[in-house]
Order: sequence, then structure tokens, then C-alpha cells
Amino acid sequence: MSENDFTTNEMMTVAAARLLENGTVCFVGIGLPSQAANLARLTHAPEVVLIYESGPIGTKPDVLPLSIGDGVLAESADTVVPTHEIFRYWLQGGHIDVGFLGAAQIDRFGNINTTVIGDYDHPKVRLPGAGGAPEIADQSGEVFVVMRHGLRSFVDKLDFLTSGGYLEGGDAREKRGIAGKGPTRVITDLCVLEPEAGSRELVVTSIHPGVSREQIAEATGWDVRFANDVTETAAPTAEELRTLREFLARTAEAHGDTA
Amino acid sequence: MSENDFTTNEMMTVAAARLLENGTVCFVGIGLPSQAANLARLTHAPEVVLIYESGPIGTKPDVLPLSIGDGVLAESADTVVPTHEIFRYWLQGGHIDVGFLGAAQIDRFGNINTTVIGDYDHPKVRLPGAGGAPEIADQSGEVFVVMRHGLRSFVDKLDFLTSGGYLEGGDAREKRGIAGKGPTRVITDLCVLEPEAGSRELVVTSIHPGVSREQIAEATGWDVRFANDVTETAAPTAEELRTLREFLARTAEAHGDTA
Amino acid sequence: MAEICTLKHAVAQHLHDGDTVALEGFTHLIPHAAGHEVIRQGRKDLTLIRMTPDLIYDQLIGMGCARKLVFAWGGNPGVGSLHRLRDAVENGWPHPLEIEEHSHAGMANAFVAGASNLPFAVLRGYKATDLVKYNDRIKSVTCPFTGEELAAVPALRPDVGVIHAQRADAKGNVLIHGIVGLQKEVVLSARRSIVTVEEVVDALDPPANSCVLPHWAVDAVCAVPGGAYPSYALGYYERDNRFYKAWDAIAKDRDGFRAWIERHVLGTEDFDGFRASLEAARAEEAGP
Amino acid sequence: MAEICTLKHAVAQHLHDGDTVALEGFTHLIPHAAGHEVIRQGRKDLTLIRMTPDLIYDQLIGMGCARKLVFAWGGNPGVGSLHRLRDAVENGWPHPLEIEEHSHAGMANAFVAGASNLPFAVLRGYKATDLVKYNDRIKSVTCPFTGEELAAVPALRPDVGVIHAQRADAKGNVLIHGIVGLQKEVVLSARRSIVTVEEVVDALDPPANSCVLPHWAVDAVCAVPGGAYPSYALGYYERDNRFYKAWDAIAKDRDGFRAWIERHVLGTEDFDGFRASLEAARAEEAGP
Repeated sequence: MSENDFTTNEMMTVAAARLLENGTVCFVGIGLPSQAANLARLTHAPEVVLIYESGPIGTKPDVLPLSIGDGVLAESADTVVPTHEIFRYWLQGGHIDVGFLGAAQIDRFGNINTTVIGDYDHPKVRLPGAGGAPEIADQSGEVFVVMRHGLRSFVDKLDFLTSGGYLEGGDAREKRGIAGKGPTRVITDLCVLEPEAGSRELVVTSIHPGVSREQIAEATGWDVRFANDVTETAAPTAEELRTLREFLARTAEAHGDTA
Repeated sequence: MSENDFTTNEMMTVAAARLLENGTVCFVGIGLPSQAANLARLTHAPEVVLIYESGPIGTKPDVLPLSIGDGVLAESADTVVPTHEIFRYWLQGGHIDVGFLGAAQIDRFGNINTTVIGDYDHPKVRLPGAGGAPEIADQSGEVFVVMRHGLRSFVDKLDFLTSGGYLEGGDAREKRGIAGKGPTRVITDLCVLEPEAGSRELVVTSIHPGVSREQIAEATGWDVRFANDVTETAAPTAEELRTLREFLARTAEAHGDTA
Repeated sequence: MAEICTLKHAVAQHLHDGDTVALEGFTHLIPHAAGHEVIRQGRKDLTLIRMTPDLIYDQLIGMGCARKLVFAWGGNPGVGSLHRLRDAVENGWPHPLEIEEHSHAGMANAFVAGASNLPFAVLRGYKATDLVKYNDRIKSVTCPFTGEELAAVPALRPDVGVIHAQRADAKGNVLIHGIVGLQKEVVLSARRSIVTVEEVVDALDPPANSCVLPHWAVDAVCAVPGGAYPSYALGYYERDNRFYKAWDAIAKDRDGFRAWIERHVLGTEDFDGFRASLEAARAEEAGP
Repeated sequence: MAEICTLKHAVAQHLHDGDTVALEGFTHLIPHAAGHEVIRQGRKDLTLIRMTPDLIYDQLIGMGCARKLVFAWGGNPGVGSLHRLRDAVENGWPHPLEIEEHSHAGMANAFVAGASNLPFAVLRGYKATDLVKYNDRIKSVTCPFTGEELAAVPALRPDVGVIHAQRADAKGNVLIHGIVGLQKEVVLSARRSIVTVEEVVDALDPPANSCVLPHWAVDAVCAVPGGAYPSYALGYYERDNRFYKAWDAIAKDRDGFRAWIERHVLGTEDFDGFRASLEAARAEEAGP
């Protein structure tokens, strides 16, 4: 692949990474969020503070951790605290600027499901579960969600509400007395969505290069709307792509994947 | 002073030290308790585990700490934990066998006052206060109190109840749902007192050498009673005296006292 | 008072059918060897507690050791599902598994409350989640000062707490370092505790303020070098990410899983035997 | 985000008349230098919080900086009374001092609750003590699972938390070791925080799991070598037990105390000046 071609996954990761500012204190979920947060650290935000729920604070892994507790996270951290302290002093204590989450399902109000597909007591698919997400979604200053676009993931109705976004929309979240601002950005492999003022419904605000509105509409389980001033996401720079690919290559090698 | 002479204070410290068994986990108050607990460690109970509320666990100071947080306590400890952990995991958690306390006032039921002499709002003498004592007295497996005998300290009625012993006596303590056994021994410069079965009133069970019943009665603010089988406390051995005096000499030197 | 003994003895002594057991480890220091010994000794009707059940819980559940699972996140990190856990929950194989589901914050606070000998924990949490619809052990308390309503969860007080750690000394004092997770709280919240360690040394000489469990707060200490494998022990060996990925195929179907357990766990005497058996299998696959 | 600045600037910036202030330190790392700067800048109507108020609180109270004291044990450890504290409580000199009295367990839990952003703490405590008769901020809560009644105290959330620590790096990350007390909780429970340190180094390189405060969780970091004196900083200098004993005579009478403060604290620019002034006085006493 030539340096200027890029995959939709690369576009997603790059677009997510750009949202993290230098110095931001970020509570990082495993998988895509971890990939994006570390890309930010390796590019425009060297001072971003990455916190993983297992205990590392200010960690700087040279390869992507497969789990949220890999040794590389402890060895490269400013400090490592007990897991309960992460949730009590740092998250509940109000020190997290951005909670960076993934999800299996999301609805138009940014509510997410990582628990089950189908009925809870007789699930079609039993997913891993909540983990730290419910409190990360509630207590982080704001939340970024990064996940692939598709009819199975962008649904009209969640099978299970694991972690709250804007709930029924409008000021439902504030009414529930939830501290954080909620999901201010949803980054997918097709576009970026943001909550519309007032209704708090997620609307498309930026479309990745080469993606059509039809593609997005077909991949969304509700009648998705577009902001008046939709922009086109800037394509990944050569620098962003090189950094991401080198990082993933180092990771694959470390995890013993075949290239 | 010849090796076989000893002061009443030395007798008190030695008698208190003897009560600590090897391997006992002991929460140590500052002052006389600390002196007695360390004498036990330096004589018959080398494996006694000493915990100070500032955070050191399993500490082995070579000189007596002036405060409960001297550096020697941290440097000679098996581990040092945050102060809140001492109270939450170790004391409240139920790991303390013996709480070793001093007091300004004690009554016939082993209730103690370290808060005020006189009225709380207009005190004659404002004492330091509770510190860790109320919870040490409640939550330790049992409590030893070491203090000098006298009419100002052994009172008919406390000016202030800082830490509970047997409260109004009988099963009042159990009725209050307090976990620990309470003050099973009170060691003074004249004798040892223990709660009488049933009434839980402190009665004299052992009299130090050369002390008369009259002396004890005159130094006690209530009509003190004597057990049927009162014994005479064994005099300090040469080994006990030598160890105590060397320990106190090292301490005086370290604290810059004139010999 | 810590007894320094074999893992076989420790499990026989302290971990019984029907017990509530927490084998904890937050990616780091997961007590895989202890889990295998539980399978070898054929324990049944266990209530298993863990914030992040992974491969060893998949194995215990697949072998029918568990009646109930208390957890917050059950998956193979970075890989996908735990197929034995899913088969138990989705299809009741080998038998139905009751689940009690929490968030990490809820369970972390519940272990702290258990270690603190409190009956419940208070947290800001569970504010907007369906978990509360399916878990009646998530309640609320009102602050007596501000009137605020907060979430309350019952303290976790397992019958047996099992962890792996780096080192113990001859008395049984235990040192844990790196990602300490809730290892200390699991031991202190449990009625009985088993700690497997990489090695028993003469003196721990822990750095100031490191995570140490005094010997008198632990029941059994067992030297099991490599006992966290395929998890890791910081300073000793790294996580075998290849094995975590390989587990997906092994656990996918019931017969393959059974065969694997019978050959490598039930077919071996102890964890050294298990590691040797794995090596032999790898050599075979590699071929001559 | 930590500003690395002078103590004079930090106190002027963050600590105001009427504030609720916790200058903590459990024998170790007591922020004496910061306390002196509060006296020099003439702060008034402070509510002072501390588990174990000692000499520096005796000085602040004797100089009339405090309106109220929240505490558990107020004495000169191993020596006796705090005469200025007693004079304020017993005789209302220099003016009456309101007191809110707790146990150590109550205050330690209240700081933890504050650091955890909870409105109250739950503990087993205050079961048989008259403290509850004189402190209406000790209440109770009922466990929603067992029905047990437990003690509840409001979280401590000072306006300003002030501690001393061993080291900070150039960014303002702070390392505390030895008896860490509640230093971390004081900073995390406070709205604003000032940390004085023995030295600012290029890199902290803390041992695994040591007590570290990230620079973004602290407001001001000030290099004040010896800033805990006569308390101590493990690894730097020992507690000056002689001074603690000498304080008894200094604080005993009002005029002697005033004279001492005027000469050594108000009469000096900063903590170095204070130390030099003390040395000069000692030389005089020693005579030619």
C-alpha cells in the first residue's frame, strides 16, 4: 500500500487520535481506544496522560498492550496504583478529562451496550460485560467512543444499556445527576458523530474521505441525520500513517503475530 | 542502683511487657505502652508484631520512639502502609490481637479518659484527646492498659468517656455490639488489675513486691476490691532490668537527654 | 499464620466444594497454577468471584467446577470471547451457570469494604445502567449529611482468596509489585487465603511502601515458579500473548477443550507437569 | 497543573483568610515552613484540620490565625501539652477557638472519602465514646444489606491541602516515602494544594508502587530544603527531638511565645532565615 493510501480503520484511528489534546488526562479502554490514545501520544500529544484501569498512570507503552494490564504499561508508567484507587481517587475523584471507550452497540443518544445481544437471561451472544465502562461513561469529563460503523453496532434500540450516554436524549442525563458531559464524539470508520444541541441525538459532523452519505445511512440502524455544516475529515498525514503502522508492526512482532 | 533494686516504674513496664506473648500482633500506643511492648520484643517475645498507627507494621526500633511516627519505626518495619490503611484494613479488619493503651483517667470498669479534666466546654485541663484510642479499645482482640496508680488517674467517675471498657459493667459492652474483649489487664506501678467475672469490675489480681493493699486502696478513687487469690508479681529479673535500662539509655542518648 | 506448603496440600486444606472463591489477578499475577489444582482435585459448586474472569475461569467453568460467577468483565483480552463461559451462559453446558454482574468500580469497592470488615461499600456508580435491573445486590444509601443518594454494594468476603505474587520470605511474608490490582484486598477480605509465589527467598527487603502481606495475614504460601503462566509476573517472565490467542481455538468446541484439559491438566501431576506437557504438544505440532 | 514557585507566592496565591486548611503530616513530613509562611502573611479566621496538631498548629493558634480546629489528638508527642492550644481552649487566648473533635479512624476515613469524592465515610467506630455527645457531625448509616448500623462522618474537603514531601521532578510530580500518613489523601481531597519538597530533581525514578502525586493533581510545588524541620524527612534529616522538648518551655507563657515568634518567624524573610535565626539564638545561649 502506497504511503498515501490508507484503510478505513487507519482513518478511524487517526481521526480518534486527533481529538486528544496534549496534556489531556485520558482513561483508556482496551482495543481501538488504546490504539488511538497511543497514536496521539506518539504524534501531536506527547504529554497526554494515559491511565489504564489496572493501575498504571502516565504510561508510555512502546507497543500496544493486548490487555489492560500488560507489563509494558507498568514499566513505562509514572506510577502504578492499586486498581481500586484508579476507580476511587482518580476516576470518581474527578481527575479524568476524557474517557475513551469502545462498544458493541450504540444508539442515537450515545448509550452503549457491551453486555449481551438478545435477551439477558437467554442471550444470543454473551459479550464480555461492563468492566469499567459504566463509571467511566458517567464520571469522565467527556467521553469519546470509537467503533466500527454497521447495522449490528449502530442500532435503533440497544439490547442492554451497559453505560449511559444521553439516555432518552435532551437533558435526561443531567436530570439523572450524572457528573460528566457524556459522549461528545463518536468516531467510526466512516465518519464522526456529535450530539446535536438540544436533542442530544448523534448527528454526522464529519465524513471521512471517499465515504458517501448513503454508505453512512445504510450502515446506521436509525434514520441518521447530518449536521448542516458537515465537513470532510482530513486524510491521515504521511507522518500519522507511518507512526501508526510502525507502532502496529512493533506490536504484532511483540505479540508474535504473523506479519 | 544495684542490679536487683528496681523502681516502681520499672516494675510496671516489666509486668506489662510479660503479658505480650511471642507472635502476638500488638497495636502500640505511644509512651508507656511503647516502652513495655518493645521490652517484650527485646526479651521473651522476639516475634511480637508491633504496629503503630502512623503506618509501620512489624517494626523493631533500637531506641524508643518519642513519637508514633519516628523514622526509626519506618526504617525497621516489615512494611509501612498509609495511616488510613492501619485503621481500615488492620484494626477494623480484625487483625490486632492486643491493643496496648495508656490513659489519664480510668474507672472501675476500665473505661478511659484522655480528653479533658473538668467540663468539656470549660475544661480545667485540656488533654490531647482521643487519637486512635476509641477504635483501638473497641476493635482489638483485647486491650491492656498501662498507667501509673493515683487518685487523679484511678477515679470513681470519669470527666469524659474517651474510649470504652466495660461501660456500666456486666454485659453492657457486648450489648453495645462492640467487637473486642475489652481491657483484660490494667498494669500500674503498684499492681495488676483484671475484670472480675460477671460484674466486670476491675479487681486487683497481682501486687508488686513491697507494695501493700493499703497503698493500692489509698491510690484508687473507688473502693477497690482484691481477688480471692491475689498473687505477688514476680520481681523483674536481672535480664529484664538490664535490657530495659540499656534500651532507655540508648533512647535518652538518641533524644539528647542528659543522663 | 502462613504455612509454607505444596499447592496440592493448600488446596486440599483450604478450598472445599461449595466455597465462594476469588482467584484474582488483573491481567498480572493470575493464579493459573492454583486454578489447575482446583480442577485436578475436582472441586464442585464453587461460587467464583473475579473482576476480570479470563482463561483460568473459562477452564474452571468448562470443567463444571462453578455454580455461580460474580464478575464485571469476562473475556479474552484483545482476543475475544471466553467460549466455555459463553457456552455455560448461552447453553447451560456443562451445566447452567448463575451470574451476578457488576462494574469494575462496584467490585473494586466491594473488595475494599471486605478487607475493611465493612458490610457494604458506597460509591458514585450504577447511575445509568441496566445492570441494576438484573442484580438485586446493587442498592442505594442516602448520605446522612447531604441527603445525596449513592450506590451501595455488599462487601465481598470470599471463603477463600487465591493470588499469585512474586516472592515470599522464609516466614511467609509476601511481596507483590508492578500492577498490584486488588491482590492485597482479596487476601484481606477472605476468610482463608492461598498465595502462590515465584520463589521463596531468605529476606524480602521490600522497597519503602511496597505492597507486602505479613505472614500472619496469610494461610498458605506455595512456591510455584511460573505459576501465573500464561499470565505474567513482572520481573520474572512476560505474558504469553500467543497462548491467549491460541486459547480461542482450543476452547471453541467442547471436545477439543475436554481433550486439552484431560491431556495437559488432569493428565499431569502439577504445574511443572502441565508446562512440560504443553512443550511436548508444541514440539509435536512443530513436527520433526 | 503544578506551578513550581516560591512558598511565599504559593501561600499568597492559594491560601486565603477564612479558608479551611489541612497542613498534614503524621509526625513525618510536617509542613512547618508552610505554616510559618501562613503566619508571616497574617492569615486569619482559618479552620485548621489535622489528625495530630502539633507545634506548627500551636504556633498558628497562638498567633490567632485559627477560628476553628478539627482534630483527633493535639499534643507534643512524648513531651506533653500544646500550651498555646490549651490556652486558646481553656482561656480563649488570643481569642476563643471552636473545636470539632474526632478519632483518628474517623478523620482518616473522612480524608479517604474526600479524596474519593464521596460526601461521607462509613466506619465501625465511635461506639462507646462521649465524642458523639459533643460532635454532631458524627452520625450513623444503616447497611442496606445486613441492617447493621455503622458510624458515618462527613468527608473532609479542605479548601487548601498543604504537605511536605521528599522530592519533585521538573514537571512537579511529587514522591513521598517512608511514613506516608495521609499526605496523598490530603492533596486529593483538597480544592487547592501546596506541596513543599526537600529538592526538585530532574527525574523522580520512583520505586514500583511508591506514593507519587502526578503534577496535574497538584497546584503549587515549592522547593524548601529542611521545610519539615523540626519534624523530619526520611532520607534527608532526622526529627529534632530536642526542639520538640524545648518547645514546651517556649510555648508555656504568652510573652515568651510571642517573643519567639516575633524574633524567629515574623523577624525573618523565609525558612532559611528562620533556621539561621534559631542557630544564632543557640550560639548566644551557648555563650562565648
